[in-house]
Amino acid sequence: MKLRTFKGGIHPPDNKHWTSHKAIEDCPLPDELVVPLSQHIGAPSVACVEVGQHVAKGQEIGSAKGFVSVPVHASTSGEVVAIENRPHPFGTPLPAVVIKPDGEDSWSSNLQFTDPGSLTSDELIEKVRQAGVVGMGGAAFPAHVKMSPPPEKPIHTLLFNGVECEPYLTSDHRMMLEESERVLQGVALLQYVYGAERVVIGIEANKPDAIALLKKQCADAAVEILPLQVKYPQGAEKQLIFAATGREVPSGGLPMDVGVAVHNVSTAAAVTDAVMLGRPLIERVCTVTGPAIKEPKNLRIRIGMSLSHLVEVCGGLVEEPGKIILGGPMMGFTQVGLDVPVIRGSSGLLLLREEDIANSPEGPCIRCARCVQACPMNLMPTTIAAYARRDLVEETEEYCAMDCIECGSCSYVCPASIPLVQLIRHGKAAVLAKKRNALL
Amino acid sequence: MADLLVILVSAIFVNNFVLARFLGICPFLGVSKKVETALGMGMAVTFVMTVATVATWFVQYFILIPFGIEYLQTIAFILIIASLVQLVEMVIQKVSPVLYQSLGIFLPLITTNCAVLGLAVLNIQKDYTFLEGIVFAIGAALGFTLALVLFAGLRERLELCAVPQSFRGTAIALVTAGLLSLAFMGFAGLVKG
Amino acid sequence: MSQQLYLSSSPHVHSGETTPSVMRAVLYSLVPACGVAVYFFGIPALSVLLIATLGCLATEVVCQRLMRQPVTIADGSAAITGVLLALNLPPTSPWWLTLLGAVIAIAVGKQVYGGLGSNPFNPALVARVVLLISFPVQMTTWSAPAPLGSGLDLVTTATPLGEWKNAVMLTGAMPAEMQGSMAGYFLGNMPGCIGEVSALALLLGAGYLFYRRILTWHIPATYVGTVVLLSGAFWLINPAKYPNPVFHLVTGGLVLGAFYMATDMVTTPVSIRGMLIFGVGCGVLTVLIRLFGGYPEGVSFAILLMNAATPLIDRYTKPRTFGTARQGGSV
Amino acid sequence: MLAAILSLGCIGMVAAIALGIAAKKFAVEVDPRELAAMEVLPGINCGACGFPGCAGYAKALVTGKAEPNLCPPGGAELMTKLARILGVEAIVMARQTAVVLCQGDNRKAQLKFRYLGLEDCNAAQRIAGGPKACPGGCLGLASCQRACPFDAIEMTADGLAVISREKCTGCRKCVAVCPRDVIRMTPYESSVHVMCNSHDKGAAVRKYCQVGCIGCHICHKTVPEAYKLEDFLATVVYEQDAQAFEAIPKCPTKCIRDFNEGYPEGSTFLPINNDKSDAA
Repeated sequence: MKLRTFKGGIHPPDNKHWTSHKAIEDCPLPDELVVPLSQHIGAPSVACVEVGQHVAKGQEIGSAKGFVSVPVHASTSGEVVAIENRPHPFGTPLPAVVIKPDGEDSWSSNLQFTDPGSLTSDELIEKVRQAGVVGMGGAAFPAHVKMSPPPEKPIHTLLFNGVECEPYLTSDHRMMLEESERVLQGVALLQYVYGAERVVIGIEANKPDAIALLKKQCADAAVEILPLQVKYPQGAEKQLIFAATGREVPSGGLPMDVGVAVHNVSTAAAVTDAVMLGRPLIERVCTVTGPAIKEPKNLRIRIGMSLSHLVEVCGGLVEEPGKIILGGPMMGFTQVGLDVPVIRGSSGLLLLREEDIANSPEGPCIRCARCVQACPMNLMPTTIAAYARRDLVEETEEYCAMDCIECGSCSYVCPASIPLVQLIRHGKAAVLAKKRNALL
Repeated sequence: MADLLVILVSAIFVNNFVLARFLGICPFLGVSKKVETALGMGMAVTFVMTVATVATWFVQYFILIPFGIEYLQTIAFILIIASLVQLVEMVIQKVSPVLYQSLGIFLPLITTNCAVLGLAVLNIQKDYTFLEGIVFAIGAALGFTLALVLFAGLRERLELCAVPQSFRGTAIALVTAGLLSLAFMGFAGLVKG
Repeated sequence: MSQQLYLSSSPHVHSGETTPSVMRAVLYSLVPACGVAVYFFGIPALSVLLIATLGCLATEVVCQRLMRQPVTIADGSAAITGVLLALNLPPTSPWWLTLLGAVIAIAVGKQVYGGLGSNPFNPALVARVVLLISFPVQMTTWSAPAPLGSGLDLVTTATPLGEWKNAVMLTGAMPAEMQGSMAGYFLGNMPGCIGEVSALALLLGAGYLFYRRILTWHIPATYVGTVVLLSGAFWLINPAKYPNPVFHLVTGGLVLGAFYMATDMVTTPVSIRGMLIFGVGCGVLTVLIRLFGGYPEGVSFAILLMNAATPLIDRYTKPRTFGTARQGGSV
Repeated sequence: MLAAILSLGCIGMVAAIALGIAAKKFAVEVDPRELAAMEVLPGINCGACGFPGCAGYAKALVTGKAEPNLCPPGGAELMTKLARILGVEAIVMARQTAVVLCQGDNRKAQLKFRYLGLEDCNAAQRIAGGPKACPGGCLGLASCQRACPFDAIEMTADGLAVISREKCTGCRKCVAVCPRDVIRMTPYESSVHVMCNSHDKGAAVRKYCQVGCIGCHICHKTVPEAYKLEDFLATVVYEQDAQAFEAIPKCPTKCIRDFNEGYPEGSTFLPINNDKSDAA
């Protein structure tokens, strides 16, 4: 049978063999943890502890500001030594709480086990919010917001994203293999919240072990394990929904417009911790990999550990890295240094050597149409980019720049090495600016 | 019927007014920066050409020939065409200000447009009947529109190209027009027009 | 240390396929066709190939120097234009004609528009058509193949398409007997342009390009398909006058045109629907010009005309964006 | 002969009558002042007036929605012309000129990292805040140069934007496009500027830039009314800057520049020499 997928897409070398067979290792605590106050999409949290104060593991140290926001918690017990601007994965220094671990690593006494059967779905969502659970695929959108769709948009299909289509990354893969119970528990909890009729876990066919394991464990439950064709960006929300349900999320719309909600499998595990144990999201699995790393590993890391600590745990560097990327090579963000901390959305740390960097000079577009055929959103990247470069805002919008999901497929295939994604982002910013001005 | 088809095809492709007869170059270069305006201009020319053919045909056969003053053909035709274009201009200005703005100063250009005058004169020279004349006019106008729209498409694309500074604008437009005309020579001999 | 780090927008990996690598692949794919041409036409064909290629490279250098732009002959696009131009010339064309063609192709066809990627018309075809109209005698003097080692000299004769056209013009019917056989035409044993002769060699090269995913099926398939259907229809109506579709396929420049000229990326549409329209348009125009036009061969004109229509085709065949309504239906 | 005259005359008459009727029937009212205003407006559609293009401004003028002093490229001369057309008193707007408040080119200021990608300041700014270590300095990727409709901005060989005081019309397009807010509008008469836009502490500025303002207060102490300091950055108080030039030789980082004496290093623009010593 032909596996389900979407139209377009690319097949980059996945390079997962470096870590896909390696069990998750606990990362030892460093001397200092820098927990940034903005780790999610939405308003940053506000510090609610003082310098010199002792905090317990899991204690709230930054409180949420507004609905689309979540609290931030101490990743270990220790003393708050500073609250100041520190280097941040977003590029510029941002407020962070600096904790000096006391070595006890003792949980806050407020956290307790709850029987989920005794909770209403609203109480359950509140627990998820308090635990600071965000989407762990990379975008870090607060999970409780997603879990509260308006009543006129009922969710009939709940979709779990175990695709992990980004090359190099294996953290979700290992989660599904080693912590399948936590994941499935979260799946059940989320199904309870949404009241969805159909529950699907989508997994790319290059993880047969995870597919087999989950199939076995879900044999009696009404959870469907859906193997998907190996193709990037199979894990992009809209493409995953199309593959699983055959529905297209309307342009400018959200998954709930077609009655679907999508969560990452790691998010499901975090929901389990939050609801059953009352434990906030203070750790995650992160794949530390790349040609510049001596011993690539899947690490269970605490939020706030510095990249240099992760590198050290993985045996150090082979040579000076040319590029430091948080996330995968297709959509991850380059970092200005190794003093940056990991945050809730950091699914991987990829270090490339200078020779691995794609750095051929930009040439003129030869209209080869590879980008058009690779685009999973069916756009004409080269045309949008040409308009965006000339700041022709109306034409940029007319060619549907705003529908671009910035997956990078077009830039990947472009033989002229045109920074298509960057140009389209540039164009999108111009379109948004124009819309803002029109409102004024 | 077959004759009419031959006249039509010949006027559109084989003896395209712009690309084979080289008539009406001024609006061809002037109003071909955008496909929309090119289409508008094509419509305007189609309308003017058809009406002008009707008017000049009547003037030729009911005034100039009966009175034996065929030598006044050119001046009479110009007079009629000029008034007609003025009329069209006024109507467009009132009915569609947007079209008027985009056609801008080029509408008056049809006034002294050699394509319209050339059509009227050719029509008489070829001894076309009234019906043939109208078909010829429509064919010529469609050919003009086709050339104009194709050319506008090319020029829109050139806007996004790295044309060297010294060739930008009219220079590259003329080179392109030449190449387009070369391509149209492939139609030569397709029908005896 | 951090000052040595590279930062950039995502994505951070690349397929490795670059413009020069694409161009190199196209050049490799043309090797069999050039080889067959040299086999059948000998040294004259080789010299046309060399003059055209070197002429194009030299013109590119001169133009870019004059315009104070970086010289980009290393990307291979000028060399391709040169080879394709040579394949579109008769093997007997004099050196000055070939050189003039090379200068026109690069200077007028490409560099005035700003070089690679900007030209609306296929440069090699621009040169061929300019030469065909300016020097009809030299451009239509064909010679029968004289395979290497056969000891024959090149003898002036007519191409199969020309043979047919002359007969139709004079008698209104097919010539009683054509000089060559269909199989001979397919292998390349017929008079014609350097690159027109062997459909087989061209298809071999095209196969390599398909394998490298540089060619897609859309334009060649629709182009050839349309020619077969349309010429087949005419053949069925009047087999005494019109040649059969196979004749159309193996003679003239159809294979060269459909697989190499009409698939030039720069001058053809980028959307799939656009490519299909482009192919059909080329096919229709080719058959019309071949059967009814003044010129025996219509491939060059057909492709140039469709090149002219490419911006319009692109404009009106924008692919349907994911998540927007299909025409006349809902998402 | 007679037939010729008569028939042509008749054709002419018929045409004239038809046109006359059409002119009445399809008449379109256009305010003649709008056309006159369009005539004198520069026609570059820069949008500095806040209306869509010069035509939009002309329409707004005659309908009383706009004052005649909103066109910086036209300057005072245009204002009086417009005022005359509209028949109102002109309120003359002082001429303003845009200045890049930075001299930290790629040799004088440090980079945080090597930037790969689009040569555009806004695009670069989105990558970790731009490659320049200084958060306020000129990125040197020429976005302002491309935005300038008057060719008034040049990029030096070392990547610094410099604006010609003479060519600048004050249309503010560069100000709008600059992601780092380093281009400021200043009165044309004021030629002395503090060429820095970094609000970091002096020690930090010293680390990444040889010519940045370190907030040492010396200029303020020398000419108190002409300089003010905020967040470790001195700026000229343009309302009372007559003596500002006195502080120039005292600045330890050579951060204050009189554009009448010369443009930043690497610029090909030449100052217009009006001798300051006479005025003083």
